Amino acid sequence: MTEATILQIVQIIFVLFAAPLLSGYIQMLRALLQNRRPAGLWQPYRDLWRLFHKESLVFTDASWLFSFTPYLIFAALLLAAGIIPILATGLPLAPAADIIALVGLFALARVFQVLAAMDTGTPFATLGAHREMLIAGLAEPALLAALFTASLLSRSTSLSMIVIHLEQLRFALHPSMVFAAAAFFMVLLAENARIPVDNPATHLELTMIHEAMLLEYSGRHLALMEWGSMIKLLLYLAIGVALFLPWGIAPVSNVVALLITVGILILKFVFAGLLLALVETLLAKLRLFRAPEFMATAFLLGVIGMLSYFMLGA
Amino acid sequence: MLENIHVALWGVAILKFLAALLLLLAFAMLAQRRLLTLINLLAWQGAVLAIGTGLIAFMTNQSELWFSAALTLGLKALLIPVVLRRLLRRLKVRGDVEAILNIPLTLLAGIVLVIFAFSLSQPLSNLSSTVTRGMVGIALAAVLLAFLMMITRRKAISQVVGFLAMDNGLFFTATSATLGMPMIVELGIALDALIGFVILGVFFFQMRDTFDSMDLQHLEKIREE
Amino acid sequence: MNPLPLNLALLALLLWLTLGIGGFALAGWSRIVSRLIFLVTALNGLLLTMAGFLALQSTPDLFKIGGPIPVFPWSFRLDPLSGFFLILLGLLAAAVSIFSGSYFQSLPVPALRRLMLQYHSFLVGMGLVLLADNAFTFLVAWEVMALASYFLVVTEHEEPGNQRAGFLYLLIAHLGALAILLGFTILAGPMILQGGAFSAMLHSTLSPFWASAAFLLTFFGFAAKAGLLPVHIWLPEAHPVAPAPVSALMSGAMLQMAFYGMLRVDFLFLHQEATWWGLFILIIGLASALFGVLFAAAQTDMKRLLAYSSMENMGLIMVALGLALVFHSYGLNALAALALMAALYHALNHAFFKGLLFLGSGSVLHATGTVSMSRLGGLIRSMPQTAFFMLIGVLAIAGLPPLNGFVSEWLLLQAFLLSPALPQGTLSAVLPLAASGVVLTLALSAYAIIKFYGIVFLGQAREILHPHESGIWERSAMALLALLCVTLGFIPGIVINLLHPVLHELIGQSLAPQTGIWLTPISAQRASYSPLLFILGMILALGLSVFLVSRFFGRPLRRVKVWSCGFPLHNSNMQDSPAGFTQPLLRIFAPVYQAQRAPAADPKQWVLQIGEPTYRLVYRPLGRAALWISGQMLRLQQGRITTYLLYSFLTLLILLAVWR
Amino acid sequence: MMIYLVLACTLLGIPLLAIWGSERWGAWLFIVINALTLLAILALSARVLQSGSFTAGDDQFMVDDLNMLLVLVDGVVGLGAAFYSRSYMVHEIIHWSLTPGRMRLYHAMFQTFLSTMLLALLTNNMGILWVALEGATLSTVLLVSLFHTAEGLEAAWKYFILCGVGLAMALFGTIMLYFAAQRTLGDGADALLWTHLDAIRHQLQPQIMAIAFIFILVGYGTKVGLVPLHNWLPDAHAGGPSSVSAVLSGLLLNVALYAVLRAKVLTDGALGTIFAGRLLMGFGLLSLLVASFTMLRQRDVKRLFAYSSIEHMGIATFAFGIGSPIAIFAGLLHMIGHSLTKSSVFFSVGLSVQSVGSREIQRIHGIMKINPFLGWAFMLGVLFILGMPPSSLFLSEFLIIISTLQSQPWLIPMLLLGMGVAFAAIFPRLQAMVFGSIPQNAIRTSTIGNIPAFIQLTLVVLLCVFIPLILVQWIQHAASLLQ
Repeated sequence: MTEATILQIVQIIFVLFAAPLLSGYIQMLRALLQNRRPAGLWQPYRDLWRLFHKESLVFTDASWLFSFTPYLIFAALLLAAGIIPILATGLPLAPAADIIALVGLFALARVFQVLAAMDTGTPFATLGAHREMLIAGLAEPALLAALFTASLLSRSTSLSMIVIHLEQLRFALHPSMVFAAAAFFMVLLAENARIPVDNPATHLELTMIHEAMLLEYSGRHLALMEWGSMIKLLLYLAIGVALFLPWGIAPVSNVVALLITVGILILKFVFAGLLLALVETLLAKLRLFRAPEFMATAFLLGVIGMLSYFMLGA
Repeated sequence: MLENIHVALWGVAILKFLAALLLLLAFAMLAQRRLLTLINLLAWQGAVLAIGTGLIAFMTNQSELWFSAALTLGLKALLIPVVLRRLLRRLKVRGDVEAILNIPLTLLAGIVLVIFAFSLSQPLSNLSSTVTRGMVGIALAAVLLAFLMMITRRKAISQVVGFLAMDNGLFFTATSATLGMPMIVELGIALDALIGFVILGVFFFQMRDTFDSMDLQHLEKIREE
Repeated sequence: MNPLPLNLALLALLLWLTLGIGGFALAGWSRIVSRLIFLVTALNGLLLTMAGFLALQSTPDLFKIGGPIPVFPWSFRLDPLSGFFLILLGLLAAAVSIFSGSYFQSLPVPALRRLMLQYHSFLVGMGLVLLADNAFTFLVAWEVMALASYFLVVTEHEEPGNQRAGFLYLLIAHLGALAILLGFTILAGPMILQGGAFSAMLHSTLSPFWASAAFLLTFFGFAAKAGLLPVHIWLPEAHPVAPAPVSALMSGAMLQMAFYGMLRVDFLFLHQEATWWGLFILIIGLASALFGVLFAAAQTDMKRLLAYSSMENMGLIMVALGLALVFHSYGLNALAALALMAALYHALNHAFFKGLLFLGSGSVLHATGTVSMSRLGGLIRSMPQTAFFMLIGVLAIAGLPPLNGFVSEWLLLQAFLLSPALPQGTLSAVLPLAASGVVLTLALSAYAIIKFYGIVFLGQAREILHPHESGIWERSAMALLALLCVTLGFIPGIVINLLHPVLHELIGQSLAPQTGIWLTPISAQRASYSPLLFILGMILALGLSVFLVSRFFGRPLRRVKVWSCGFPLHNSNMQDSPAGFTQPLLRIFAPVYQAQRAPAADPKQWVLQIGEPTYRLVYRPLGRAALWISGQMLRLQQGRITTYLLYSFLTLLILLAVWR
Repeated sequence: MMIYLVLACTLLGIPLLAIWGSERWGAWLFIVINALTLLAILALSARVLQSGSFTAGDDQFMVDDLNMLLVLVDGVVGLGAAFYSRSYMVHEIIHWSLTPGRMRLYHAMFQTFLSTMLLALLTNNMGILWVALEGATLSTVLLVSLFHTAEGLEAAWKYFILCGVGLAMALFGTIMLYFAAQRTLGDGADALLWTHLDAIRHQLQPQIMAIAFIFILVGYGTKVGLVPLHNWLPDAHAGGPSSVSAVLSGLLLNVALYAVLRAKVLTDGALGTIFAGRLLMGFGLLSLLVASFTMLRQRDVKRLFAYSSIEHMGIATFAFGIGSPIAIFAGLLHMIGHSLTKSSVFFSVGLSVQSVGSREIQRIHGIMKINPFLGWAFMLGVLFILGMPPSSLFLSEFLIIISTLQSQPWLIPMLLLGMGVAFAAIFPRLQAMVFGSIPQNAIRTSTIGNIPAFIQLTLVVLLCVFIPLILVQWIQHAASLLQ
């Protein structure tokens, strides 16, 4: 039990500090692919550090929501980091929430971000807010459709259980899971404000969604937000990995197994990051009103996944 | 119910003749254009009715029928027609009655009605063993003809005449078909007829005050649209 | 047989009636009296709740008193099912009455008089609906409920709009009542002549045709009250015009009366269901939910928005109910229990958070004098506590963990994920799609409700209205409801254990008893959720991050003017208008909305008009047809006396001819 | 004995009113007379309750549960109308500048009408029944044209001619009845006594009885206002004073229907088929549908409620047509409830029209504000007419629907369509009239005039919430008379 608890804490801390590295890695890959000179793997750490030391400004009549939100988002993502089986399944926090609750958790974070944005009452923030709600609103069904496929397959909605079950029948190819994976990946792009749905790097008002909501933030608040989004990206990748490349996630056990797991995990992340970077380089940003079509495609894929589960029994 | 047949033989013959006469008069009224003649015909109907009632009174020697015969004569044959003529003069109503349906068609419809009435009353008259077989049919025919006349006339007075003619038909049914209704009932009927007639008179004057005319189209204002 | 709960409930209702009459009599004297009366009313609501709780444990008891005709008794009964809804009614009524005490104190005396009477008879009507044990009593109570609420809806009867709303409302309610009456008549058979005792309808063995007829009739009748497509039109009309506490009661409690009726009829009376009933309800429910949420997102009037969202929530409840019926019809009672639990739980949740939101909008109306979102904004600064309670309601209705809305959503989705157990292949394949439809609804409802909160409470004020924080009574009422939302969110296991008797009564089986902090409806492997652990982790992480950040980087905050990309001029009109916030949806779902632009009074402006498609598709044609027929009828009465004579002449001849 | 007392009270009133009707206390005299009549009626009904039905005046008069019930209603509504007419006419006299003569006429004719109603109900002789109904027509004709307006005159004329012709048909039917009975009962007065006819109803000639019934139905049906014989009804209601409209709807239609029912009993006995029932159902349904659809476009408030009377008479007729015990019970209850409620509605309508000065529905609004008592009387009355609980019309319609669903379920859609349309037609108009702002130059009418309405509505509520057992058995027994 204590071992499990330790493992739990280890996992959270791992996520916490690996997240900037991951996004640094992806930024580096994108730079290389677009043959620019990369800023280096550690750039995100430097950014966060600098932001934390800046003083953070709050607009005059900001409500408590505004300065409370960054912490809440951060906390929500930490909790999520504890729930998702990244290093190991069957962690003590795992049964606290299944995939549905997990999606709910992300939704909670998003809702607060939107509320905070609307609190500022600036045109860009509110614009970003309703765009974000729209994208999320369309993404959620797709996401759950993808996740449902997995949970139908493994007769459970608890991530650990899914992972364990999927791991047992490793290398048995599931057509349904292929579709689900595709759907999930598209949702991942949307939810983490990546091209083609959104562009984290831009500050061009007309196109931005996620960034628009952060405009009023500065200093440590901004740092928390940014860090949060890095963690979110990592978590999504972790979920994807857990669902679609489950093998190698050990049940709570000795340290050796753990190290192996970490090794495998890092390999998976490297691969996933590469994929992400490639996609982001090859695709172009969509117009906002194309995004629904994008989401619809994702939803469709998820649904086909479910149907094929029922039709092919796998 | 009718024990002394030898009286009945000719009595019934006359009764039937009177019935036919009634029907004929009804037809005549249907065909008639001029109001005054119409009223005369009404008076004749009243007379026929009175005679019929008297005849039955004589045949079945129900004493109170005599009374009702006298009542009929006084009311239907004399009083009402006279008053109506007076009204006509007092109210200066134009003599002619413009019918909605032209006369030949009306008569045709009337004939159809008579046939219908007979066919309707056929089983009844077979049922009844009394002298009155067939009377019901004629009475019904008279009533229906009067009804038809009310439908086809445009002047208020002619409608009243039709109404009274219908009353005659009913009265004939009451007396000759059933050989006399209970006295109180007949009294009541007569009373109502009288009051009704009085009220009509009142009406006519009101009408003349309001529209100074007896035409019905003044009385066709209230409608849904 | 335990007579206590029923007597308690009847006592409470009697007390309410007397309070109403007392209020009618005393309203003139002073505000205090009415205030006091409302407080007693609230306490009485708690009494009713207690009766409900007792009823959950005890075996039901019967109570008859002589009715209009000796064979037509007024008969009452209190079983767990009624008990559950009594709890709902009691708690909501308590909170709303606390609120009303101060909300109505500015009313002129005559209006207050009438209101006291109508308000209380509305409560009594709802209570009687739950206690009624024969068709006759039920229908009388049903109509009383409708009438009382009608009078409440038209309280401000000067505006013609309100009259229209009232008419639509009462008309549909009346038609619904007729349909219910027919349904009961079919169900009870000859027993209807004894007033149609519910005991006579139990497990009625009807031929499939008549069973389906009864089902459809009763469903239509109750749907008319529940505001499902397409008989929902009264709902968005009536809710906004009623005073806020009344809307809270209507939306929170009265709509659930329809749900109660469906449960009683579909599970207890119509014993052997056909599968398509469940599917039928499910489809209607899903359609209503999507329709409701789409139009909720498009509204610019706070209460209209909430009304449409009520429609959406009823739709979700119907989805759960339909799913339960489907499972039940295949004998999968365990799964039916799960779906039904979701429905019941959501009914409870909706009562509380929707009540909370309506009360809140009432406070906003009092503070600012308007509920039109395009004039509001930034209220969180002037009425922070109201804003806080509203936030809880908003998070709850958006179905976010760890609040109560999420629990029912979670249960519902779990139920959907069990559909592979169905023997019928295509059915089990299609149902998960419905699940994703539900998810879409929830996501969009989050969209709508965020708009609601963000536009009204956040951002800059769009007009200068000098709002003020709402009164202590109003706030405490909202606090109570918020507390209920939180509680239902945190300890679902306990609540579910409480509700077992209801499920037992309905389908003879219930979920496995929940243990400790865990919510595991089927099995721990299958799915588990622990709000307490969840919130604990949340608080821990939150505290940690706050502590560390402020410990190491805790420089004081600096207040500055809002930046907004450095635009020089920045005023409140530059933020999203309520219509603007919905613009993406309007664009995506344009065919559904059929929105039209119309020039506004200000030539520089446009107003966006969003009509009810059901008017265009259903009601206008119906109305035109009826008017056409009546036009034909009017021709009968065309004024010529000779024609009239002809009518009777022909009638006579035809009758004679036909008889021959 | 009691019967004579009742008839004496009401008949003696006529000359008194004809003499003193125009005095200031004439109205009070009117009230007192009807109060006495009601007392006599109560005594009579008490007698009937303990000793059952009996006849008097060598069988010329008869009381049984059925007509006693209606007599009782007549008494109540009559008194109500008398009381109402006092405060109502005060305004009308000024508005129409009615001469004393006209007032005498008004009171005398009103009283005549009321007494003919009682006579029609209490007599045992189908002939006298006819005479009384004819008398009722004649007396009300003058009431309808009381104001000497062109409209009133036309209405009265139509009323007179149509009902006159109708009653002529009824007379023919009555004669046929006599003709049929003659052969078993022999000549003379006995052959028209209902009790005797009822005793031998199985031996009456079927063919003749059928014709007789058709004529009686068409005849009295005209007075009941069955479509398509109804055309006089809205005009007459609109033309006359509201006090008269109230009794026309409340009493005359009931009594006419009563006559039809008496004939139906005999016909059923003679034919032993559902011939009569079929006819009643058909006419009832037709009236219900036509009337409710007509209301949908009605602009005149009095015509609106006149049509609603047609509709309700249609419902009741339909119920009697069904003929199952529960349906007949419901039909009777519906008749009673309707005459109590509808008369009170006409009371309110009259006062509303006075206070606004127009019969056009668009012009009438804000009654609730002009005079809350009037507003609530109006509101409740109409809601009760629409069959909202706790009105006895709810109960009766409830029973009618369920009995229909059990005997002929396929008529249910028609029935509901009619009721639904009627609701959709009346209710928005009610709202528009009761609610809203006060129109210009609206005057506040007397509050006392609303007392009868409230009393009658209370009775209606009692008839739904709690009918005393004794009354129930009474109605049930009355219904059994119509089997």
